[in-house]
Amino acid sequence: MSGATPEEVMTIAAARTLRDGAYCFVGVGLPSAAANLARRLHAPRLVLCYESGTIGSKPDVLPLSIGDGELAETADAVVSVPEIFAYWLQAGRIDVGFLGAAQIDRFANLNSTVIGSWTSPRVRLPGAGGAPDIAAHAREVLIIMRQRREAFVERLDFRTTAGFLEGGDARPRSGYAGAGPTRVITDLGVLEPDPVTRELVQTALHPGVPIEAARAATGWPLHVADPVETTAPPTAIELRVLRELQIRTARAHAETRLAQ
Amino acid sequence: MSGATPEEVMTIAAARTLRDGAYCFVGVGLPSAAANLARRLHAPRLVLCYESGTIGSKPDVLPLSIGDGELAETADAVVSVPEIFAYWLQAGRIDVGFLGAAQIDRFANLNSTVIGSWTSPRVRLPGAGGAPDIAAHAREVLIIMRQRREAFVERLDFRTTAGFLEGGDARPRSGYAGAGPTRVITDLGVLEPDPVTRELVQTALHPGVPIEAARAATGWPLHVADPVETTAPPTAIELRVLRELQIRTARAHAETRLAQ
Amino acid sequence: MVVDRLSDAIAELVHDGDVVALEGFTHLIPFAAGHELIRQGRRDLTLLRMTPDLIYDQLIGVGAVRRLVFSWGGNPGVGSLHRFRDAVENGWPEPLELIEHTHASMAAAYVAGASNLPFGVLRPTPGTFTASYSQAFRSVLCPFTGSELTAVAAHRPDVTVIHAQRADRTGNVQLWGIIGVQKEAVLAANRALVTVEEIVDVLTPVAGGVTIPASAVTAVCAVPGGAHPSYTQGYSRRDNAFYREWDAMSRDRERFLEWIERHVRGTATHAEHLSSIGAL
Amino acid sequence: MVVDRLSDAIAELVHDGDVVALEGFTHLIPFAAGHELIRQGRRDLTLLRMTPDLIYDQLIGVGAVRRLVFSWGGNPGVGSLHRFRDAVENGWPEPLELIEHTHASMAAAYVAGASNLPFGVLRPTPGTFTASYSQAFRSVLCPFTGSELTAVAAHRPDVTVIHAQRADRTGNVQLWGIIGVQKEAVLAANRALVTVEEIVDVLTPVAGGVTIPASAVTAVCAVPGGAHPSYTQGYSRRDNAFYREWDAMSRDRERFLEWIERHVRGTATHAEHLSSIGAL
Repeated sequence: MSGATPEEVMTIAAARTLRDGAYCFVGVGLPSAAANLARRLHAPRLVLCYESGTIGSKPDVLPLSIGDGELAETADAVVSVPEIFAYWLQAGRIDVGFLGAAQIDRFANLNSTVIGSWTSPRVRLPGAGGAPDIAAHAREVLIIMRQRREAFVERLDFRTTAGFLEGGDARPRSGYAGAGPTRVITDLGVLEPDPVTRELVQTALHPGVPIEAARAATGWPLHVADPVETTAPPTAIELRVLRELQIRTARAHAETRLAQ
Repeated sequence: MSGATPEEVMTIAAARTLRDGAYCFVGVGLPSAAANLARRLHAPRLVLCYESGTIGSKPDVLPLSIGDGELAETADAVVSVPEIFAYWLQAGRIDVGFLGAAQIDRFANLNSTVIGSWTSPRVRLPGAGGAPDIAAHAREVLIIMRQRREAFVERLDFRTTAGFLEGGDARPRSGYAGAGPTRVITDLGVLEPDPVTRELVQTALHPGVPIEAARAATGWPLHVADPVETTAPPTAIELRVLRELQIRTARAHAETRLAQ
Repeated sequence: MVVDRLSDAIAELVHDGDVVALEGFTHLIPFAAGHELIRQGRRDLTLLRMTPDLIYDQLIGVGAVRRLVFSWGGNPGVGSLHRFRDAVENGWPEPLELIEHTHASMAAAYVAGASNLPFGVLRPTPGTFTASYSQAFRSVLCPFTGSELTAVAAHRPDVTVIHAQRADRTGNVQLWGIIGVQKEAVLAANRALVTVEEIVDVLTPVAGGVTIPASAVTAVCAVPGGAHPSYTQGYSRRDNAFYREWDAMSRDRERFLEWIERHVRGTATHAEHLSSIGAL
Repeated sequence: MVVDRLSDAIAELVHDGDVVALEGFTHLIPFAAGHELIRQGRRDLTLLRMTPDLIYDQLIGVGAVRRLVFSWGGNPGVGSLHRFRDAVENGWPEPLELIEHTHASMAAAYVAGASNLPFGVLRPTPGTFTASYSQAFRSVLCPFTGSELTAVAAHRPDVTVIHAQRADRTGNVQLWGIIGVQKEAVLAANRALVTVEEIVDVLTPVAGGVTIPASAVTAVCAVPGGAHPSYTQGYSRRDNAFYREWDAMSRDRERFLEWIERHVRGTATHAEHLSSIGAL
């Protein structure tokens, strides 16, 4: 485990939260890396569903996009995009939705649309994608993001996706079926919603991360669990499997050709 | 042509009305026989669509049901039942809907639900099936029925399917997209809607059928075109192709085995 | 989950009073499962099906059905369902409540159920029975155009039962040929039972094949010939003779009941049933 | 109908001011057709797409697009679409009007269009942007349960353009692998153009294959490699390097315009284009 980067610790911590056999709806990037790592460790029967309509994908390397051919070729079933969203996600057949975002607030609401105002944006982000629907309909939602002051904000610039809305029972009162975010895994530790207020509480820190670092990386007055746990350090096996996966991935996607 | 039965004349007359290349939504029985005959005569590129989801079926024998395996095996595409109704029929992609029924009225409205009252029926019929949707959404509708006083009625016992409703412009005023029934082919001749009143007019009689027979077989005061045409008699080729089809069909479906 | 005995699966999954869809569109009709419902004496069922045919005729004839939700009930290519007619016309052996749909509205209702929506939307068919039949059809306005559409309440069966070609040992199901509305019927249901021709180690891809992932299937049970007299593409042909003979067999109440006693209640398994009617 | 030259098909089917969907989900993105739109100088387009990527970045960067209707715009696995961002953030070369969807609402809008319905229905996502954005989302009540759902206006593009594996000579189209929302996008459109890798005599069935019958397709055109740098399962691999290199190439306005001049406007056909970027 020695020499694990914060990113590796985050990915491994996220992978550990996925239980074997769950149906997991994953976006590309950090969620996909964590889910594919879990599948190689404790959760070989984790069912990976991608927005492109693949159910039960078993890629050998991490996909660059949610539509990589390997996701279809290794899937139990490939369905159309309307079907994956209506018959699978909206129907409540997804156990875990796995999301990232550009901004998160204390109630785990997410922004992936815009920094600045929508009408005159400072940074235009890609947009909602499937996030609002995943966060609404998955039985629970995991969020994986780097913990930074500009990302963990007092107030979202745009509410793309619902966490616990204004907190407390606002989410169930609004009629959401899914339980909402149960865990935010960052490169510094783990945040979980308070059972009553639904405000995110720093419940764990990764090995060697001081609580001051988490506070400094959070744009609201951060509640910290007492005692705050320390994440178990990555094991040698976890780290080896993750690095092998990343090396295999880099090699597979490396074919390079000058386009100019 | 000599020796053609009224049923054969009817089937051949119906087949003649189908233009080559049209998308034709066919029910089993008389419509299917006529459509498959047309495909073997002047309309080899007629695209047969069945409610079971087959598009472009090219059966060698007449199907016993709309779900016969040969319909799928010979189709250009097989889609789900929701899809054939939503993406094909409702979307307006069907040129000709081809229907039968137990009762028809002077405005070509159809009953295939019940004889007597719905709450205490004298004869319970199979029900709507796809007929209301076919009659609503196909660009035009052909009806094939034996002309009998108990079938061509003054007043339907139940209005399963819309023809021209109360006549005149009632149908387009109700918002129907398809043009509605353009022709009713019977074992006695052909009826077509008056361009203004939309009441069915006997516009043709099959060879040798006296107009009195048509009047006697119709439960309302029948309007007859003046002059009324005489259907061209079945040609030797038409009759031979139809009979070969029926012999092949009987042979294919004949495997018999005592179940009791 | 793979279950060894159909009788166990039916006992576990289908209860008196349930709303049950045994779907199939000429192809892949789950006759074996229907017979097991008769053997176990299920009662008071609400049955859904686009095209109720002989197995529903049998269930109605033994008095297992309180209500039928359907769009077309007949013996395809042969004629009437006599037990269905006897129940509707004469209340024998019990009155049968009917909810009438069209094929399009049945399909839309299953799609809505599979999508976890309370209703489906159709273009209207004004001036027909659908326009004044609020149990099944109601009006809904498009909030963008103001135009009037027809809403149909979603089907959410307690149990859907289908027959398919095969499944793997984890319960993924594969069917092909005419696929009908079976996937939607399974996904709309709270529980799903699938009888299959065989259970295999690996489901090799098939052209035109549909896979229903294991998580949507409560129980899978190998019942070879489980669709007889319907057919299973790639495994068996339709027993057209049986459909024709059923017409005579089912006209008479006594003869029908004798047939049920002898060939359904008098047999313990589907294999015995097939053997007793000479289909094995 | 099979058309020999893509340039003829684009000239005939796509007009200035049209609503156009060039769909594809990582797989099968119709780059060749998009380049031809640039060559022919189409303007004032409303573009629909769930996942606008590089070809939309290029169309936006040359000023061909007035409005974008979309749910996620990025360079998958790489980062931002710089021309898209420049248009939205700085109005260069022209302001770009946005209509934001979610993936689920885009899909439902295509399904509604393909079904000839004016709206699709979704379970609501209250408290998000969808709740107060009446251009794309409105409330609708279930006439059976009274519960509140979200309606989304149907997509009815003037033209949909997709790339597929192959077609037969009558214009039936076959695609497989990740099929995305392409069938719905084609069926929702008034006109449809399909570029294919090859035109064959007979479309042999393929596992996982979808056939779009000829009557739904206005024109089919053989354009081998027509999805490059996207891929065509069974024919070509994704050119991941191109996607990565696009990031640098598209950051700078001048460098972008030079690339377009040299490799798109400076080439007459897709084959020439592929050769000019060294992909042949």
